[in-house]
Formats: sequence, structure tokens, C-alpha cells
Amino acid sequence: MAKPVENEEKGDSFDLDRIRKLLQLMKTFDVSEINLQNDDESWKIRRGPRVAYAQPAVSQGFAMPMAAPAPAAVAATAAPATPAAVPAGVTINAPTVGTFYSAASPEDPPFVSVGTVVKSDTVICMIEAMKVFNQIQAEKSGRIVEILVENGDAVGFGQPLFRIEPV
Amino acid sequence: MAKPVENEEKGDSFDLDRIRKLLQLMKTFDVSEINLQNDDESWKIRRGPRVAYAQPAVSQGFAMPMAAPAPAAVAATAAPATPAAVPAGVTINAPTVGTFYSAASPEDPPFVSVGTVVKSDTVICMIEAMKVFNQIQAEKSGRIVEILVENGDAVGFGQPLFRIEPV
Amino acid sequence: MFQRILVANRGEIALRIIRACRELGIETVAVYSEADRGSHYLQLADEAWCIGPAPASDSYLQINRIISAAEIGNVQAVHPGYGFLAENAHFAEVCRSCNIEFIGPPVQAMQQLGDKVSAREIAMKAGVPCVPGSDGLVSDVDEAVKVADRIGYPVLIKATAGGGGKGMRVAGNEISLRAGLQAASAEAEKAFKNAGVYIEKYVERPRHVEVQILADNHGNVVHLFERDCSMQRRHQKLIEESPAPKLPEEVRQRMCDCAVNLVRESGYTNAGTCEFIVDKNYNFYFIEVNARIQVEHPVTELVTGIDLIKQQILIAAGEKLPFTQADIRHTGCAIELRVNAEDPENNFRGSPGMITKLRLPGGPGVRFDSHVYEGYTISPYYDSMIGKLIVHKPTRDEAIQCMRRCLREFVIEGIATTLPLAKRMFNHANFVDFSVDTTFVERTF
Amino acid sequence: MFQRILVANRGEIALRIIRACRELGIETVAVYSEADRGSHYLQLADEAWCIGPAPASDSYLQINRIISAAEIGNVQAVHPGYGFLAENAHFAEVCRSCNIEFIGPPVQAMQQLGDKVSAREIAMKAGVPCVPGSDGLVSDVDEAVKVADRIGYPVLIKATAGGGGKGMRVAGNEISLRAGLQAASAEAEKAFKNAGVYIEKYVERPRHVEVQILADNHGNVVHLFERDCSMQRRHQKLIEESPAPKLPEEVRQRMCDCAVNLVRESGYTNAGTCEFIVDKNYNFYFIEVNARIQVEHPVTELVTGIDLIKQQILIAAGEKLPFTQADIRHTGCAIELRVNAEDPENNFRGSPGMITKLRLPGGPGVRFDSHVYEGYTISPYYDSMIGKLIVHKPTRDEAIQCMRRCLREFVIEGIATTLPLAKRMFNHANFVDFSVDTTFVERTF
Repeated sequence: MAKPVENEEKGDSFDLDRIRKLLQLMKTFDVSEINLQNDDESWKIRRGPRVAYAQPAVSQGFAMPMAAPAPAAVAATAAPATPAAVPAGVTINAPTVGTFYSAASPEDPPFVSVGTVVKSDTVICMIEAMKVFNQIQAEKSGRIVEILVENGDAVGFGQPLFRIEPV
Repeated sequence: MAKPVENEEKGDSFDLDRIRKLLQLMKTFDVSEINLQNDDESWKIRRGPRVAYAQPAVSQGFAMPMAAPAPAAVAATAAPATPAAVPAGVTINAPTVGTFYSAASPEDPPFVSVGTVVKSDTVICMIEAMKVFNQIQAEKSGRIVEILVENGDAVGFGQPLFRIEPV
Repeated sequence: MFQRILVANRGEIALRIIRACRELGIETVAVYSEADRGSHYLQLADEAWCIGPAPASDSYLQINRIISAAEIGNVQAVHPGYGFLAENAHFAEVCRSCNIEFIGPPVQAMQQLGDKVSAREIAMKAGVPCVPGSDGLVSDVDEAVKVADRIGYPVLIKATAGGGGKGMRVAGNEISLRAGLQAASAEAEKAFKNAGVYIEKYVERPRHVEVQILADNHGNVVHLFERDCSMQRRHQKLIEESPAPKLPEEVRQRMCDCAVNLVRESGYTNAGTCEFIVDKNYNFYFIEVNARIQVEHPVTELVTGIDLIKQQILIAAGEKLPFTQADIRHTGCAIELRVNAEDPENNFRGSPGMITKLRLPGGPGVRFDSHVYEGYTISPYYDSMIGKLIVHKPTRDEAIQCMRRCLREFVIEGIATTLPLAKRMFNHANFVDFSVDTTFVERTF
Repeated sequence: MFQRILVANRGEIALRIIRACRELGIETVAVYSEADRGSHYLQLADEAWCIGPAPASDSYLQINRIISAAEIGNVQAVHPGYGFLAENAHFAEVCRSCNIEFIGPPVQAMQQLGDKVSAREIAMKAGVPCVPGSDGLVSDVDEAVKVADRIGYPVLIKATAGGGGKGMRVAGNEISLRAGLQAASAEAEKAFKNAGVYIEKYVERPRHVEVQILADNHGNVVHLFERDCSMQRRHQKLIEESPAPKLPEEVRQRMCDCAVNLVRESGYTNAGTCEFIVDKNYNFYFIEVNARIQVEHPVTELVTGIDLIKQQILIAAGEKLPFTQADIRHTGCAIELRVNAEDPENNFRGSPGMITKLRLPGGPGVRFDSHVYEGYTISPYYDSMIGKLIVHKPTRDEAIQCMRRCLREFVIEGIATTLPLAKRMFNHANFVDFSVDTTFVERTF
């Protein structure tokens, strides 16, 4: 897009009044794009819906094809940065990359289940990274309504693990 | 796009009044895109719904940079296929590429002038191609209101030569 | 040297020529039809003139308009590229009569080699093996039968003016020979206004191998080794490579020598290609000379390091070749893939339209010669080639690995392309071990 | 051989490594920060893991997260690329302690060559000329003055742990030496927690020439000739080329031999670069070893035909070098231009943002290594390099012509880039006749 304007001398910034006038003109005359440039300034304005082409980076995020262990990897791409892919509601996300464990050991019961009410310091799972088992706390309070990964799954940074709702 | 402009003196910013006049003109003549550039400034304006990326071929046609005999060549890109760039009204276009002559010889008067009423078989100019002087007929009837090229100009296929209006 | 050249072509080859000229310090004048108006490559020329509406017959094939553009563009030479007017001797003649050099061979050599019968005569004189057959046209059916008895069935009936498979018939016995002669002759009369036919031994499942030649106006002729173009479909080459796989070194050397001798004999200059067919016992036979630069020239550029387009221009300007045969080395393996806007799922129907997304392969040893970009619209008026993907690696195995990798990276959306076919071809065991011939693609895919 | 490699980097070098692996039949695991999510090159990996938020310190520099991704990705090796953790001996150690091979040199060689004083000792032992100076750290000001008297002013004060110009001072006489020592030492203590400084003869307006090395684990060491990187700005290389222009053949040969001896002496393996400065009398002095692949490696790939990334992987897997010194040939001239998202009109301020239009140069001898495409957004979090344009031609003149032609074709809109500066550099008479040194760009543009 228009590169930042340098205007070292110019004390004031863009004159919003003039910009509003220009926008008014653009609307009146059904102008879709305007691109003005001189020594001091560069104005580039577009009206109307943005075309599909303008957003390949975002759309690719969802389409990233992955090989085996694909499901986890694909899920990893559906982190908060791409909100459309995140399950509705509030989620608790992986604070690191590693292997997800729902219980302290195979013999133990899971830390939480659907319906468990958690506080911000409740341990909700472990993520193993470099042979170290990290206890993960909820960091939020609420009721677990969905567990989004399986015991033993590999998870990426920021990947949603649990969906919660207010109590 | 516009190369860095060198006019250090210029204190004032874009003249919105001039822009409004230009937009008015664009609307009057149903111009969809305009691209003005001089030493100091570069203005690029598009009207109508954005097809944006969908038609680079068209928008690039106007911006095509040309070397010496540039004026003619640039004009040559503004042929009927891109109606927005054609002067408003009906035009008589070059049926071939070559050199435009307004008269049969330097001693003769021009075939037509502004105001001349032509019929479809009226000879309006000659275009020299491969040493052959082709007499060009109007192919349309009307009154010449503007001559768009100069005697001796090189013209491309489809380039508007005359603007006419109904008698 | 020329100061200014007109590029009488469009698309990727026009861009290729503009690039070569720019590096040589030569200005370029482009011509374009209304369908190509606004293509990015036109901006890279110093000047561009519209010469007519979209159909090639009204623009790129209009000799008078191109000459007229050359005159107002004030050029000293015209580069015809390939296709369109590239092998049109009349166009070459008109250019030169206007004191505009045609960047290509002499008119006489074009005419002699353009006619299959006289080309064959020249080849025989130069000691180049030709497919056994009638020496020249067959005057009647009885003569044809006599020739066929001598060389043995099956035989091929070919129109002297033919091309692209037109005016061609295979006959396995006397009955089909008699019928085929009439049919081929009639077809050729209709298509080329020349009913002359000749017959030759039909070589079954041959490979197609061709030799690149450069010849200057000072009597120097060199070959730049061979290209194998056996991977073709309906006489359209799909994959070209050099060296020709599994071709015995001695055969290769002899074939290259033959090409040099043929070009010398014909007085041909500039760049050209001698095409041969090779049977399964590595006997090779001269087919024809392509009197122009070819689509697949980058294959040879990569393995020799010689810029063929620049050499064409320098030769036309009267320069001597800057190297001798001994200077020319062949390094590694280069493979070219033509990428076409055709739908392999729908009988290779042309697929014009806008390229809505384009991700090009790249990296070491990868070259993509093309004029297209994201947002470019493939016109329905011209041939379907979008571009040429060429890889150059130390060995054929590595080149194939690289090509597969490139095909995995390559994304073209908005139009159907031959990329899916390409993936299948580069993964086919018969292509990898090169058990292929000119009928392989049609038989297999 | 490795079946699966993790690429511990981003952008063009990550793509470059993924491409090499793909051609070798090795699967790849990519890691990415949230800022790089959705980049096209990640799709080319077999698997991709997000390892943290945008700041490199929270993602690409997080050793534990990368190891964790390597474990869940089940890889046998990690390729660090350049920058980030590439020269971090601790990272190499952690990788290997986890039974994951670090594709790079042994830890001990990294540590010894990473420290300027011990690197200098190794160089002296290998008979490689170093800039005259203190043998090791100077313990106090008086010792420094004594050394300066011996080698003569001006002298350079350098922090042993320094880099990028930090902890460095020039002193023209004893007074400024005394002042500079204190300042440099304090600066180094603050920046690198190591106050150790040494002094050496200040070479005025030197050229920067470096030698590419490959060494396997079987005692084989070869050089792949030199690159000149004198065209730099604030220690950032802008243009690199091979061969180094105007370098006498005898000097070049001696420099390459020195690099081989130095690498042998240090027990270094894998790919590495020995950097030298060259004074106007063609005396050269060892500066440092870059213990990793370098940004400018394609220059060497083009003139030698050897794929350096593949060689790195093969060496790390324990393979022997497939060639000897005698097999390695240097052909033609290659020049690389780094294209950065920086605004040369505004003091090279970074210019992140979306690339709204991209028209790439192409044609014979042109390679563009980059991960960007039209619609790609340059992140403000990482370095500003958009890509590397590399040309390979028979001669330097032709390479420059080709580069100028490419710069004319190259269109990047939406962000400011260094392309305008590049045009000026490639048209500057002093660059063309190569009357340049490492201060040339800053003095001139």
C-alpha cells in the first residue's frame, strides 16, 4: 500500500478534512480508486468491496496441505490468528509446541473433563516438550464445553485445546 | 507508478478543486480511468466498480512507457478496444499502421478541416505504409470536430484520427 | 551492429527476444494485436505498435503492417521468433527488399529446405541418411507400387508441402497404398494447393532427435549437440531434453556431423535445427530442417551456455561466430516442459481465461520462460502455450527430481493446464528409463 | 541418509532448504511463527508447526520449542539456515544431545572459530596471514600502546566477542588509542558481557573477499573459489560476485589454499566461509570464519554447478564429498543482488507491507531466490530481505548487462525497496570497472 510519508518538516499530519472532502468527491463521482502522488505526499484510496485477490495470504492459511500427522498440523494452523477457523466461543490454547497429555499418567484420571469448572490456576493438561512434562494451567476461568485434541496428540503453539464458556 | 518527484519548493498539497473538476470531466465523458503524470505530480484515478485485478491488460495499456516517438505510440494504445480512453463522441480510427498525412502533398490543402462535413466515401487523409499512400475514407458521415493527430505522425492500428459528430 | 530491431511475434518468444536485445544494447520495437494490448512484456520494448485486431491473420501474419511498423519504428532488422512468419520466405524477401534485415537464413536456403523433396535431395548430396523411398515425387500409382516393393511395406505417403500430419498416410500393403495415395494427394491439394506426394519406408515407433546448428555468413558452421523430443502428442512436443538419453555416443556424434554437413551443403546460415527420426536399432534418418529458432532452444542454451537468440542477432549483423566446434561443451542434463493452457481431462481442449493465482517454481537450475503473471488473461486467439519450465542439473536423475519438485511447487489457478499430465509423465517408469518413442504419450496417457 | 529434516528458519532460506530436501527425497518439517502463518513456502514442507508468536526471540530463537517440534516431527536432523540459531554452538549441542544431527560444523570448531582471538591463533598456526596486531587480548593500555608502536598507526580496536561494528574503534595516534580502548571495552562488556579487546593494524579501504569451503567427515576439504563482497553498506552486503574482479590469479589461488589449510587446522566440517580483507596491494588478511551457509551461496552454486545446501545435508549424513578439488571448475561470472524492503530515499528505513504488484525478471542465466509473491506481506519482525537476484553469464560485462536488464523488468509495488539504489550501483562507473572497497557504497550513494 502507500508507503509511509516522510514529511519531516511538516508539523501536522494528514489533513482529515481534506481527506473527507476527497472521499465525498469519490462517492459523488463513483470513484473506486485514486492514487495521488507528489513530492510531499502520496495518497492512495480505494472504495468498494475488496476483490478476492487481495487476500491470498489469509486464505492460504486454511488450505495448507499437510502430510502425516496431518490432522494435528492442520489444526495447528487454525490458531487464533485466523479467527474464522477457531471453534466458536473462548478457547484455551497451547502455550508451547509439544505432545498433549490429558492426565498425569496413563493410570491417572484426566485433569479435566467436559463440564469441569476451571479457575485460572487449574491444571488442565500437560504438554511434553524436550522430555519435560509441563503442567498447563487454564489461565482463564469457565466451564469446559469441548476438548479439541486427543490424548497423545502433537500440538502447535497457539493451537486451541479446550473450549470453555462462562459459568 | 510515479517516480520520486523533485519539486522541493512546492508547499501546498493536492488541489482538491482541480481534482473535483477532473472528476466532473471524467463523469461527463464517462471516463473510467485516468493517469496523469508530470514532473511534479502523478494522479491516477479509477471510476466505477473495481474489477481491479481482473483487467490488468486494460489498465496497463494506458501506462505503457514508450521511448521516442512516444506520443504517437502512447496514443496508439488508446484504441477502440479500450473505449474509456477514446475521446468522447464518435471517432474515425486508423485502419492500418503507418504514417498519417492530412493532405495529398505538402502543396495541397488538407483533405478535411475542423467543421468539414464528411460522408462515408469522403477521403479524409492518407496513411503511408510500405511506400504506398493509402487514401483513407471516412466510412462514417458527420462533421469533423477535432483532428487528433498531426500531419506526419506515425499512427497505430485502431488509433483515433478524427472526432466527428452528427450533422 | 543493429541499433533497433522489430520483434515480429508475441508472448514468451517476443519477451525472450526483447531481453536478448536489451542485454546487447539494442532497442526494440514491439508489435501487438488488440488482444495483446497491455501485456507486460510490451512495456519492456522501447516502442510498441498495434498492428491489427486479435486474429493472427489480421495482425501477426499481416506482412505489410509489420513492414509498415518497422518503417515507422525505424528498425534495421526484424526478428520473427517461431511460428507466424518465421519460416515464410516471402516475408524474409520483403524485409530484405526494404533494406530491413530478416534475422534468419537466406531466402534460397529457406525455400529449398522448406520443400521436403528438395531438402531430401540436398541431404542425399551431403551424405545424410534419409528414409528409403521414392527419389522425389511419385508421378503415378504404378511408380509408387514399384518403390514400395523395393523398400518394403509398411510405407508412408507424404505430401511434399505437408505438415502437422496433414497429407500423410501409412500403407501396409498395395491395396491401402493405392487408396492412400489418392486420399493424401487430394488432402494436400486442398490444404496446401500442391498435390505432390512421395513415399518412404514407414519407421515404426521412432524416437525424434534433432541437432541444433549455428552458421555464420563467413562459412563457419557448428552444432550445439542434440535434443530428444520424443515425448510428443499429435506432433506437438511436450518434453524436450539434452543429451538424448541412451543414444550411443558414436551415433550422436555421427548425427551431429550429418547436421553440419547438411547445413553446409544447403548454404544455410543463422540458427536452425535438423530433425531426425531414430529407429530402435539407432539408425537415424533425416526428416526436415526447421529454419528458425525453436520453442525448445533453452534446453541447448542451458547445456552449452550459449545464448541462441543473441547469436541469431549477431550472425544476422554479419558477425563471425565467437567460438569453434572445439570450444562448445555439453554440461549436465537439461529438460524442458511445455506448460499449455489445455485441459488434459477434456481431450486437451484449449482453456483460455485469466490466471487468478500463480506460484512459480524456482531455485537452483530452474528457468521459467514465460510472459504470463498473476492476473494475465490467456487469449483464445493464439497457441495455448503458457510458458516453458526448464531445469538444468548435473545428471538426468537429478533433473527429473528437480522437475518433480518444481511441479509440486507450481500453482496455476483460473485455467486448466497440462501440469497434471506433466506430473504423470515425469513419474512414469517408461519415461524415467526412457523406453519411449513418439507414440508413447498418445498410447499411455 | 536422513529421511526427515526440520528446517529451523523462515523465508527464502527455508524455502531453499525445503527445495533441496525435496530433490534429495528427504521429507521436511517446517516451523513458523504466527507472523509467518500461511506463507506459501510452508505448504511445500511435509509438515509445519507453529512455534510461537511473531518476535524471533519467542519463536525462531526458542531452542526448546524447535527441539520440541523436531521431536513431534520425528526428524533425524535440523538445518539451521543462516541467522537465528545457525551459529549458536549451544543449539548445535542440544540438537546432538537429543540425537538429532545439527547440519553444520562440530561444536568445538564453532566455538574456537567463533571467538576472534582463538580463530586468529588457529589461522597463524595454519600459516594464514592475519592483520598484524596483538597476539590475543591486550591486558592493559600500556601493552596496547607498545603493540601499536610496533605495527604502526592507524590501529583498530576490536572486541573479541564483537560483531556488526559493535565494540570497534579506529585510533590514529596514542591519545585516541587510550580513549578508544576504554570505550570499546565498556561497549563490549555491555553488549556481549565480555570486555576483552585486542588491537590490530587498521587496513584502509579494503576489499572484502571470502572463500567458500566444503569439508566432509572423512578428512576431505575443498574450496569452491572466492566471492567478492566489497559492495556493502554498514556491514550489510548488497552485491556479491565471483570471480573477484581484478584479483590477480596468484593471489586468488593463495587465498583459496589458505582457506583450505585453516579449515583443516581447525577440524571444521560442513560448509563454511573464510573471510579476508584485501588491501590495495593485494595483501590479504584473514578476518573470520562464517560457520554456516551464507546468504550469497548461490553465487558459488552458479559458477561451480555444485548445490551447496545438498552438500551440507550429505556431509552431515556422513557422506564423502563426491568430487575432488581438481573436479571443481569455475565457469563464467555470477553476481548476486540482495533486494531489501528498505527505502533508500529515507535512510534505508524498513518498509514492511503488502506486495501489491510483482513482475519478476527472468530469462537465460537469471535466478531469483525468494519466498515472496504478489499479495505477500513483508513482516516488520524479521530482516528486510525480500529475495536475491542472481545472474550467471560468460563474462562480468554480460552479467552486468543482464542485471541492468533485469532491474528494468523488475516491478515491486506496495512497498519501498532497494531496487532504485541497485540501478544506480549497477550503472556506476566505479562499480563497472570495480574501483571499489567496503566503504564505496556509503561514500557514494
